[in-house]
Amino acid sequence: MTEEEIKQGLIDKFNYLQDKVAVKRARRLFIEVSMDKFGEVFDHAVKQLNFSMLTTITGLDEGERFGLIYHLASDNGIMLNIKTSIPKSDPVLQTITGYFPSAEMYEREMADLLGINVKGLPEGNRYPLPDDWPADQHPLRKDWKSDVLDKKENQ
Amino acid sequence: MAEEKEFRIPIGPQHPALKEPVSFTLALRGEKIMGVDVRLGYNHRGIEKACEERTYIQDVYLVERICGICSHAHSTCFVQAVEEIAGLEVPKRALYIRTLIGELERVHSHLLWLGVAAHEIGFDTLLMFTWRDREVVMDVLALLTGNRVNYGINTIGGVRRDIDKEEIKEILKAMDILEDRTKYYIEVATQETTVVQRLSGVGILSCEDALRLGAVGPTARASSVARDIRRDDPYAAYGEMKFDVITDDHNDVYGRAVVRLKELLESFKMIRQSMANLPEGPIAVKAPRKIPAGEAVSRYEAPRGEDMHYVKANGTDKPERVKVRAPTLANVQAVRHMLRDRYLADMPIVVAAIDPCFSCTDRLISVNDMDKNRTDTLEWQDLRDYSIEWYKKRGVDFSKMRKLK
Amino acid sequence: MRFGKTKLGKMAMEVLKTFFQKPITILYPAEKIEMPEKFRGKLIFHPEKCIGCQLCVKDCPSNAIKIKKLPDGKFEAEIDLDKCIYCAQCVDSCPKKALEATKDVELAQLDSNKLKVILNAGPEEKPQK
Amino acid sequence: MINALVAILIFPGFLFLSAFALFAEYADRKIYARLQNRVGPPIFQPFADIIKLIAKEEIIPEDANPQMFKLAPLFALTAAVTSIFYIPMWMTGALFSFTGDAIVVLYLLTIPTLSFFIGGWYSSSLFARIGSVRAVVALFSYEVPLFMGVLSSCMLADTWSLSGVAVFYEKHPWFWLFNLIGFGVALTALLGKLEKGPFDIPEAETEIVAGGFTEYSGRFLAILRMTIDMEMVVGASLLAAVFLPFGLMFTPIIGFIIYICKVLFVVACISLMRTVVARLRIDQMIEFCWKYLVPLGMLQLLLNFIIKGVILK
Repeated sequence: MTEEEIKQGLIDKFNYLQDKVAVKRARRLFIEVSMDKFGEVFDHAVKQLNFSMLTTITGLDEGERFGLIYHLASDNGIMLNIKTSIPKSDPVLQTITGYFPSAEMYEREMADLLGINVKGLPEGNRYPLPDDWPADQHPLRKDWKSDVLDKKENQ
Repeated sequence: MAEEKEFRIPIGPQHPALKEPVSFTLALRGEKIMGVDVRLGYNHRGIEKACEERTYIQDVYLVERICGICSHAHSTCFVQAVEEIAGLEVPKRALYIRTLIGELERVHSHLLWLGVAAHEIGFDTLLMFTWRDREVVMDVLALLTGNRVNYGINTIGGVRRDIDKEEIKEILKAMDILEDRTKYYIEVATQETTVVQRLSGVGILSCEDALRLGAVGPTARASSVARDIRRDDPYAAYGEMKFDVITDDHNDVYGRAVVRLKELLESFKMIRQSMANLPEGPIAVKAPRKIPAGEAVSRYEAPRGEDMHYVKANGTDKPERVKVRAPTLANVQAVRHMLRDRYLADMPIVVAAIDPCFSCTDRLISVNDMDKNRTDTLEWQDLRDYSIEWYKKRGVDFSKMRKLK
Repeated sequence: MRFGKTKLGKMAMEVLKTFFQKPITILYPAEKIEMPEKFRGKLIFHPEKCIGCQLCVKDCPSNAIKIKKLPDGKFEAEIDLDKCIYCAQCVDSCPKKALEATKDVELAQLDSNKLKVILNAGPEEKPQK
Repeated sequence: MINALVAILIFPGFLFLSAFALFAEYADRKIYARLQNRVGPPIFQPFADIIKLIAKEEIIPEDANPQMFKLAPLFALTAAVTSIFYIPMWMTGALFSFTGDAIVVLYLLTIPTLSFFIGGWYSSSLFARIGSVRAVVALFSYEVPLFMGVLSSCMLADTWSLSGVAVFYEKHPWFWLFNLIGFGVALTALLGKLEKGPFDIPEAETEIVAGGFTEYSGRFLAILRMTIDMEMVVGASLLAAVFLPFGLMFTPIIGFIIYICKVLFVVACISLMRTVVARLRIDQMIEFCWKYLVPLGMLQLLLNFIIKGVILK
């Protein structure tokens, strides 16, 4: 299954992906898809195209929306990066621990650092910020500056 | 059987078994571990946020200090992503030198792991021997790159130091010494009764669990998951290297030890190959200060597993976003599974078997005063003043020592 | 002694052989170890070569170096050994090779002020013409 | 009365024993280091450690039981010191001896382990509690082989008094060669008692910090360290007296030097054994002791029965 075949397969199955699939270089596939269609594309990629390993989930702060990239890897080294975005006003996301239990840590990291609230995340310790970190501070947001905390402390 | 009260014992964040802070809370019944709950994040230093405020050249050194033992892994991974975005054509000789330093770092990291694992099972003699022989590879690295740990050999567009004839002779001499020492350690690890007894049957991770929990690197390869980024997604000069991926079907800590030791032999083979056909030519190409907009994902087979960097550039000289996924984060999930219904005595060796690599944290202790019966936290400075006062009362005055910053 | 496939005390011979060899550890403060030639230790500064372009200040990952212009036209480098991570990026970035890394790695100080080192053509160093 | 007091407090008693204990610890650590290609500590290192510990502030945990916490180390120390008087060191007769003092010495050697348990249990820290329970669990595995080894040699000499054993071997000089299996069994079991080598499970620093001694600091830790060193000297001289009973008939001076060499030989064996093997788990230790040491001990007993019946009749 070379990159071209995968690309062609995806386009045939989901026609709304017409010009959204790009092969950047050998073994790298980038897909842009909207949040509502993300579920079925992700399911197809994991189940049929056997991308059996989730490397990680990257969260981006893009002005008034949150960008999310799911990095999936298959056994022969091909990497499929599915890019979606959710509005910053209500940053809600479905968990994928059903497919990959290890996604729990990556989703918890996004919840802490970007303030995305992930539905269906199993109960557990906070990662990576300490417990006494103020709940409304999300360090990876562009508008967050590190001295915000110092000002809050010496009020 | 009456419901025995479970005995919750905290291991960490400061504990002799853990070289770096992570906190496991084990629910024990007698000596059997019933449940494990992991608390990470003690070493979170906001590297990803810091990368966004520095230029690409400064980021190379910042990313290199994510982890002490696999510093070259992180810096090569980052530099490859930036070169891909900028479309730089890295000279072949630089790729060979990067592969050489990468394999030397794998040798140094695996020998270090063997010593730490031996210490965890109380076999300090093997620790002393392995760390004595590790000095050979550390000296070679210091000779080549100018530093024993954070080599700083990478720069955007190539490498910063070249290798000349005598250094190649030094490397090959070191490889012969290390090869027969490694062969001896394989014998010890596979034949010494107490070592075999302490390692086999411990920390079981079956093949399906390894795939389901997303284990990477030697931990996965010891459960016969044949995944190795150097072969599947070759980078640097691994495309032209002939080596085979070591897998083992013991699914336990013994298998991981055997996989890591045999990987050492593969590394020696690769280092000799890279030295044999080291191409001539420049070692770096001029890199622009401002990287054009774009994004790239780069993967690297670090000694502990697959290390991934995602870099997004926005045309300025500072990256828009750098995402780092260290191999240990993937293996921590597997530790919880492996520790269930094992003995407490196995906890250190199971945790050490995934070769965790977190990093250091700041110093703060909480002391509750008996008489004033309130808990106050002592910052490093107050701890220092308290100890000076305590010794002054006993006639030894340290206060003349100037206060450190 | 053999226990099934494994041997108890496999390292006995090696350990006894080591007993009669010279120990490999040295008593550090008394005996010293020489760092290899190209080791990146403390920096030295050649003020006469410096043209004050501040490239090293821009590229320093932990902004540990400051270049100040002296009234007599020369330049003076102030390096904070506490912040410096000895990556020698400044040595590479400097177009005029005014900075150089030495092998000196024993830089511990009791007093933190001694860590701020001012390198210039001081009176004792005659500025070579 | 006076020379009994001098004997107890000064010469073969507390002062000599503590000096010899510190020297034995130095010898153990130096051999251990040289076997691992390291330089090893200077000769005054153990003495410096003890002085440093005595100078340090001792912290008693808040909800620990102060009396038990303070008394446990003292019990252990006194038991270790009193047991040296019944062991014949360089003359065939020990300082005090009565029939059955072999049993008394063996029980005196058990008291330190029990007081470590009490100290660990009453220091109310999780690690100390687990460490002390492990110390007692290990007690059941190495105690029987140790008793078997020592008593099989006494049984050959047909007397329960250690001095009697020394007298018997003086009359039959080459008989101690029959006890070599017993010597091996007792030496391995002694490793368990001293919590060294493969059996240092109760204070396995990578699992439970320092086991029973986790909460101890300052003077109490100094006493505990001294007790373990003295236990090593007492155990080694017990094995020397029972298994290597030669060199007792010469003048006291040469006898004394031979005694010191015998004890240092046993300490060297202990160091070699603890260098070469990794630490076992508690279940593996019990399994090893009951599957291999006890049968060997029985074999030794059987051998002695045959010798006693056939040759000595």
